[in-house]
Amino acid sequence: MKFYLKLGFILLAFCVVATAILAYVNSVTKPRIDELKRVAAQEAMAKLIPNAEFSDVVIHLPEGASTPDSLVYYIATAKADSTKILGYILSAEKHGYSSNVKTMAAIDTEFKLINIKVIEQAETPGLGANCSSDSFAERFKGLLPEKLLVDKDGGEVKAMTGATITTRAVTNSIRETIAIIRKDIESRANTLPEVEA
Amino acid sequence: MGFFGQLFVMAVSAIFIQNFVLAKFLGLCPYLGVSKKLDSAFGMGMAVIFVMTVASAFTFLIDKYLLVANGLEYLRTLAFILTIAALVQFVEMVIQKNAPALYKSLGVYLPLITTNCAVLGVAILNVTPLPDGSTYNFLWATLNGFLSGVGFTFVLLAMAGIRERLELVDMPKSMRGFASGLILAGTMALAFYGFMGLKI
Amino acid sequence: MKDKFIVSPAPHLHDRTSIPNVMWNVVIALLPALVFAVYYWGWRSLWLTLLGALSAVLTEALIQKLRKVPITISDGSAFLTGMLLSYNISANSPWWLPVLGAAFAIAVGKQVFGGLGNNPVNPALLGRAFLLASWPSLMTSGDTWIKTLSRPFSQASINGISNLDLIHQNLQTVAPKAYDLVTSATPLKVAQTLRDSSFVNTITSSDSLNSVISNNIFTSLFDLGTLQQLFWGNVGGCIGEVSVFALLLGAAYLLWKNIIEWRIPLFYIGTVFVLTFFLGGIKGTGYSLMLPFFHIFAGGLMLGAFFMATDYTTSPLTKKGRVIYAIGCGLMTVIIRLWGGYPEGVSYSILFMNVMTPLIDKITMPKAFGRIKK
Amino acid sequence: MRLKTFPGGVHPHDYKHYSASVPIEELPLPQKVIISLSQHIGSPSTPLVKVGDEVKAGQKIADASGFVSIPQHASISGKVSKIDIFPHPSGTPQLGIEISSDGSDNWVELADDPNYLELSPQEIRSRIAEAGICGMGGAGFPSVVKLSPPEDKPIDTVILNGVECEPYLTADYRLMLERASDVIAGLKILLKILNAPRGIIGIEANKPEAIALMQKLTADDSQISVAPLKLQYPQGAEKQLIYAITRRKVPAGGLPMAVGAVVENVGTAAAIYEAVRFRKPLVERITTVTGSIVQNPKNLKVRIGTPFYELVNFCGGITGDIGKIISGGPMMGVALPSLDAPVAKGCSGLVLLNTREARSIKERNCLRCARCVDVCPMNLMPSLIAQAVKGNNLDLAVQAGLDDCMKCGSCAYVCPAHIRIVQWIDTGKLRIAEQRASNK
Amino acid sequence: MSFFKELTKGIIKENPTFVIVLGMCPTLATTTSVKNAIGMGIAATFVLICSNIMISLIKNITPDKIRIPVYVVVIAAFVSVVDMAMAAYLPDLHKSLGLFIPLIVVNCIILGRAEAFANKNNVLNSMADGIGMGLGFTLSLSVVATIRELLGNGTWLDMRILPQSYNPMLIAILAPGAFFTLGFLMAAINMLKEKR
Repeated sequence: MKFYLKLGFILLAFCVVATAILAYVNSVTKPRIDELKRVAAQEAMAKLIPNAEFSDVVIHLPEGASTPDSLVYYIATAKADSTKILGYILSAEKHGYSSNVKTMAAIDTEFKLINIKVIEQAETPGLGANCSSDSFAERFKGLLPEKLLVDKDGGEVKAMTGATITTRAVTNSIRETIAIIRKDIESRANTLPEVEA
Repeated sequence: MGFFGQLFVMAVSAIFIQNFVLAKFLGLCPYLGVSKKLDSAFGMGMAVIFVMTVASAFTFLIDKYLLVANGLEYLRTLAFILTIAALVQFVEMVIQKNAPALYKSLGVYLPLITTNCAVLGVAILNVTPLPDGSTYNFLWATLNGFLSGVGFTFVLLAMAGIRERLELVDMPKSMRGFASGLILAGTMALAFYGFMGLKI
Repeated sequence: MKDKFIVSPAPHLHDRTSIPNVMWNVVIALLPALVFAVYYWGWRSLWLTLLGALSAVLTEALIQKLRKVPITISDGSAFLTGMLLSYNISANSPWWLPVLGAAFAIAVGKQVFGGLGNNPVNPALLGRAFLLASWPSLMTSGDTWIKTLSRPFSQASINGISNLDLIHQNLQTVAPKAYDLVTSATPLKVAQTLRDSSFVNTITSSDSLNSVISNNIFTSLFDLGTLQQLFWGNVGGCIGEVSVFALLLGAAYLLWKNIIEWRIPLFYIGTVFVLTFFLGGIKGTGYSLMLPFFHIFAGGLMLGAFFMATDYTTSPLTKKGRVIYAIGCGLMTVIIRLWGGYPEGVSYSILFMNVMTPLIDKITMPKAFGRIKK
Repeated sequence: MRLKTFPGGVHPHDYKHYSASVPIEELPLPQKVIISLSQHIGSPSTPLVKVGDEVKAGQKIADASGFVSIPQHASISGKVSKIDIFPHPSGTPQLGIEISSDGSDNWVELADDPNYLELSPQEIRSRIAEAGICGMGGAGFPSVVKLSPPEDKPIDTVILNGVECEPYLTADYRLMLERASDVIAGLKILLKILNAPRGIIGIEANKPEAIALMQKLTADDSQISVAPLKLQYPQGAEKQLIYAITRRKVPAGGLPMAVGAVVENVGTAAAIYEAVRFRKPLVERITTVTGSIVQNPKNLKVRIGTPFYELVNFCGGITGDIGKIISGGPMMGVALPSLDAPVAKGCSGLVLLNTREARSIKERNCLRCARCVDVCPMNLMPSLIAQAVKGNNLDLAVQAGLDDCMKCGSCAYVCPAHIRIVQWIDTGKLRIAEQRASNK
Repeated sequence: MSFFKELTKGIIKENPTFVIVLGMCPTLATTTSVKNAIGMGIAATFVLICSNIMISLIKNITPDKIRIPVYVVVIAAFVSVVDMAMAAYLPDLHKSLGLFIPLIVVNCIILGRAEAFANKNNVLNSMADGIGMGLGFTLSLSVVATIRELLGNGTWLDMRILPQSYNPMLIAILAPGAFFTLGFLMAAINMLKEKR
C-alpha cells in the first residue's frame, strides 16, 4: 500500500510541476492569443470597410425559429464622424460541400454588398476551397440582395466551375442573413440619430 | 429532427462521410498495424469502440466540470491523455479479472489504444466547438465517441478482409507490408469519396 | 516411348474457357456502345477509347518488364481495363485524360497487388475515381459534355427534356440561367439540380405558376420521349453511357456466352428501380413509374451493372454473396444520386462494395454439402 | 418430366460415341497376368502362394487381411512366376502376383445354386466376401463391408449406380444392355441381404436404351424402379447420386448407410449375382478401351490382371502419338507413365488421349470468377482452397472445405485460369494429414 | 563521437517515418503543403528534444511501474507549451495544423524514443537522438509534402514551380493522395533496401 502511495505521490508531483509550468506559459501567451483574435476580427472588418469603427448589435431571434437564438452584426461608422453610418458587417454560415462555410460580408446602407470574405471553410482543395480567394469575393461586389442567387438558380452570382454547391452555400447564407438583419436595421434607421443626439 | 434522426445523421457521418481513418487521418497506426488478420482486427475494433465511448464520456465531464469551470482549458491535453491512459489501464485490469476469455482476445490490443490518436482525437473534438458554434452535450459527446469508434472498426475490418485475401497472393516484394497497406488505404479513401457532400 | 507421356493429375478434360477468351469477349460486348458513341459524338470517342486501352496495355507491359515477370498483355485484361476507363469519360475530354487514368488504373489498381486477379477494387473504376478527384472540373462540369448533334433521334429534344415548348417559352423567361443548365448537362445532373431544394425554392417562391413549371420540367424528364432518348442514346454523358440499347446488346451477348451471371445486374438494377420509385420524386410530384425507368436508363447504371459490378475479381464468390453485393451497390447508388454531392453514384457505389467484398465472402462462406449449418 | 439431379456439377462433352455401340468382346487369354494385392480400399491382401506354384483360374491366391480387405483370385491358370512390385493402375507401383499362362484356362470347379435366394443373408455375405468383390466403379470399397450395416442403421434404399457420368466410358452401359438380367438379379440379392424395401437403378439420361431396357425388365417388380437422371457430372458420385434420387444428404465424413442407403455399381451387382449363384470369384470385368487415337475402340471383357498393352493391341493399336494414358475416366482417372499396368477390379476404362488433347496450359492467377464455386457439387470454395494451400494457410483451406473435397475435378474442368485445383487440394490434404499427425 | 552518430542516424538509417514507420497520422494529415509539414516537423522536434532531455534526466527517479504515465505527463506538458506558443506567435500555422498539435502527445515517435532511447541513455546522447529523430521526421514530412504540393498545386513552399498551364492533379493534396504518395515512397525505399 505504502508503495502505491509513493507511486501516486511521484505521479502527482509530476502533474503539479507540469501544471505549474503550463499555467505560467498560459499566463504569458493567453493575452497575446486573445489580442490576436481581436485584432484579426478587427482587421478582417477593416479590410471590408476601411476607415471605420465598429459597434456590435445583438438581435434576439424568435425562439424555435433556428438553432442559435441570437445573431450579431456590426454597425460601421466613419472614424471621422461617428454619426455617419458607412455600412454593416455580418457573418453568415451554411453547410457547403464538405464543411461549414463561414463568411463575413459588408453591406452598405442600401444593403448592397460592398465585399465579402470567407473566413472558415474546409471545402475540396482546388475547387470549393477557392472560395477563400479574392477573385471569388469579386463576384459578389455591388450585388443587391435580390440578385443574390447563384446564376444557375437564376441570380447573378457566377458559380465557380465544379463548385456550385460551395458558391450556393455562401450566396444563400449571406442572402438569408441580410434578410434577418434588414428588419432590425430598418427599424433602427429612424432611432439611431436620436440615440446619438 | 428527432433524436433518432440526429443519431442517424451522426452515424452516417462518422462511418461514411467523416470517417476518422479515411477522412481525418486519425488512428492510422492501428489501422495499418492491426489489419493483417480479421480476427485481430475485430478484437482491436471492439476494444477501440469501448475505450472511445468511455473516454468520450469521462473527458467530457472532466472538461466541463473541472477544466472549463475553473478556466483551465490549457490543461486539456495533459488531463485528457492522463484520463485515457488511466482508463485503458483500468479497463485492462477489470477485464483481466472479470472476463479472462475476453481479456485473452482483447488484452494484447488494450495497451496499444493509449497511443491511438483516434481516442485523444475524439476527446478533443468533442469539446471543440462545432462549425456552427454549438457544442455537444454529454449524451452526444458519448454517442460521438461510440459512433466514431464504429466508423474506425468498420474500415479496419474492411481493410483486414482485403489484406487477408492479399496474404494468399503473390504481391511484388517491395509492395508487401506498409506500402501496400497505404495504397489500400488510399484506394479505400477514394472508394469512400462518393459519400462526400452527402446531404442528410 | 515411356517417358513421353504427360503424367498430370486429374481432370484430364477442360472446357473451352480461358482468361483471354473471357476478356476479349467482354471487349466484343462493349463494341456496340462504341459504335453508337462514334455515331453520335464523332471519331474522337474512338480515339479516346483506343488511347485509354493502349495506355493500359503499355503500362502493364512496362511494369511487368521491370518486375521481370511474364508479360501477359495478350490476355486482354489490360486492354479491357483501359477501354472501360475511357468509357467513363466524356468524348470531349483532353487526350491525356484517358492516358493518365488508364495508366493509374493499371499501375495502382492492379499491378501494385501483383496483377490480374489480385486487385482489391475494379481498376477501371479506381482510375475513374482518380480522374474525378484530380480534375473534377474536367470530369463533371457541363462545358465538357458534348451538346447533342442533330441526328435523327434528337430532333425533338434537348438532353432529355423533350418538351421543347416548355423550355423555350417558359423556362427561358422564368430562369434563363436554369435554362442553360438544362441544355448543357447530363440528364442526371438536371435531375439533381431540379431536386435541389434551393433551386426549386427559387422558382416556386416567386409565384405558383412557376412552381407548376418547375414540376413540369421535373416530370418531363421522365416522360416517354426522354426514356426513348436514353434508350437509343444521344444524351449528355460519358462515352460508355451513350445508349441503353447498345449496352443491353452487349450484356445479352455476355449472358448468352455465360461470361456474366444474371444475379448481379438483376439485383443491382432491381434495387435502384424499387428505391427510386419510392424515394426519387420531388415535393408534389407523387409517384410515377417513369421515374424509376429514368433512373435505370440514365447515367452509367447499365454500364456499371453489366460490365463493372460483374467483374470477377472484385465481386463475391458465392451466389448469396453476389446478391448481397448487388443490393448494396443499388442502395449506395440511390443514396449518392438522391442525396450525394455527385449526380451519379454508380462508380463510387461499386468501388465501395468492392471494398466490402472480402467481408461478404467471409460471412457467406458456404457450408459443405452434408455439413450441418451452425 | 424434370430429371433428378444434384446442385452444382458440370456438363463435359461425353465422347461416348467412340465405343457406345460396340458390343462387349472377350479378350483372348493373355500370356501373363499381374494380380495386384491392392485392388481395393483397405489393407492389402496376404499372398497364399509362392513363386513356382501351379494355380487354376478362380483359385484363391491371396486372402483378406482384415475386415476391410478382400481375397484375390487367379484369373488364368498357370504358374506363379513372380511376386514383386509391379506397375499399378493407381500410378503408384504395388505388390502383386504374376502368373504365366499355361494356355489351358483350367478353372476351379464352380457349382450352380439356382435356389440362391433362399440362403441366409449371412451365407450370402460370406459367398460375396469369398469371391473377393469390391466396388467396380473405381473406388473399390469391399462390398461385404457395405452390406453389413450395424443393427441400428436400417437400410431402406439400395441404389444401383448405372450413371457412368465419366466421359468416354461405356463399360457399364454395355453391361446394362447385354447382361441386364444379371444386374437385376444382383440387385435382388442386395435387397434380400439388407432386408430393404426398395431398389432403384440410377441411369443418366444419355443412355435411353439402357433406361428403357431396365424399365421393361423391372416393370412387374414393385420393389425395383429405374430413375433416369440428368446428364450432369459427377452424377455418379455416391453422395450426389443419393441426393439426386432420395433428396437425403449424407453427413460430411459419414457413409451412405447413415441415411439408410447403400449404393453399388451395376457391374458389382452382376458380379455379386455370379458370386452368389455360381460361387464364381471376381476374376474378370468389362473395361472400355477408347480415345481418338485408338484404332477400334471397344468394350472388352478382360481377365483381372491383364496388362493394358494387351488391351490396346487387341483394339488394333494406336493411330497417332499418345499424349496421355488414363486409367479410368478423364475426369477422375489417373494418368499413367506406361501401358505396363494391369487391369484391376476397379478399372472401368482405359482412355488414350493424343498430344493435342493432352497438352497442358500454363496456370495463371486466380481471377476469382467463382465458376468453381458454382459447380462444386460439395458446395465448397475450391479456388479459395487452392489459394490457401498455395499461401500455406491450412486453417483457411479447411474452412473453405479441404476435408470435404472428393476430388471430382469439376472445378479444375471449368477454371479459365487453368489452375490445377485438384492438385493443390491433394497437396493440402497431404500437408494437413502431416500436420494432424504431428499434433497427435 | 557517439553524439554525432546519434544525431545523424535518425535522418536516414533509422528514419522514424520510412524505416521505423511511426507517427503515420501527422505524416499524412499535415503534408498538404511544405509549410505545414515543416511547421509540424519543428513542433514535433521541439517536443522530442525536450522530452528526451527531460526523460533522460528523470529516468533514475521514476519508478518503473508508473514510467509510462510519467512520460505521458512530461510529453503532454511540452506539447501544451508548443500549442500555446504557436497559437500566440504563429497563429496561421496553428490554425492549419489544428487538431494535430495536441495529437503530438500520442505520436508514437515521441513515446517510442522515450521508451527505446532516452530512458537508457545520458542527457547528451538523448538530446542528440531527439534532434536527429526530429530532423529525420521533419525531412520525411517535407519529402512527402514536396511531392504533394508540387503535383497538387504546382507550387513548392508557396512558390510557383510548375508552369501556370499545368492543370494540377488535385488528388495529391486530398486524403487518398496522401496515402498513395506515402505508399509509393515506402515501396521505393523497400526496393532500395532490397538492392543493397
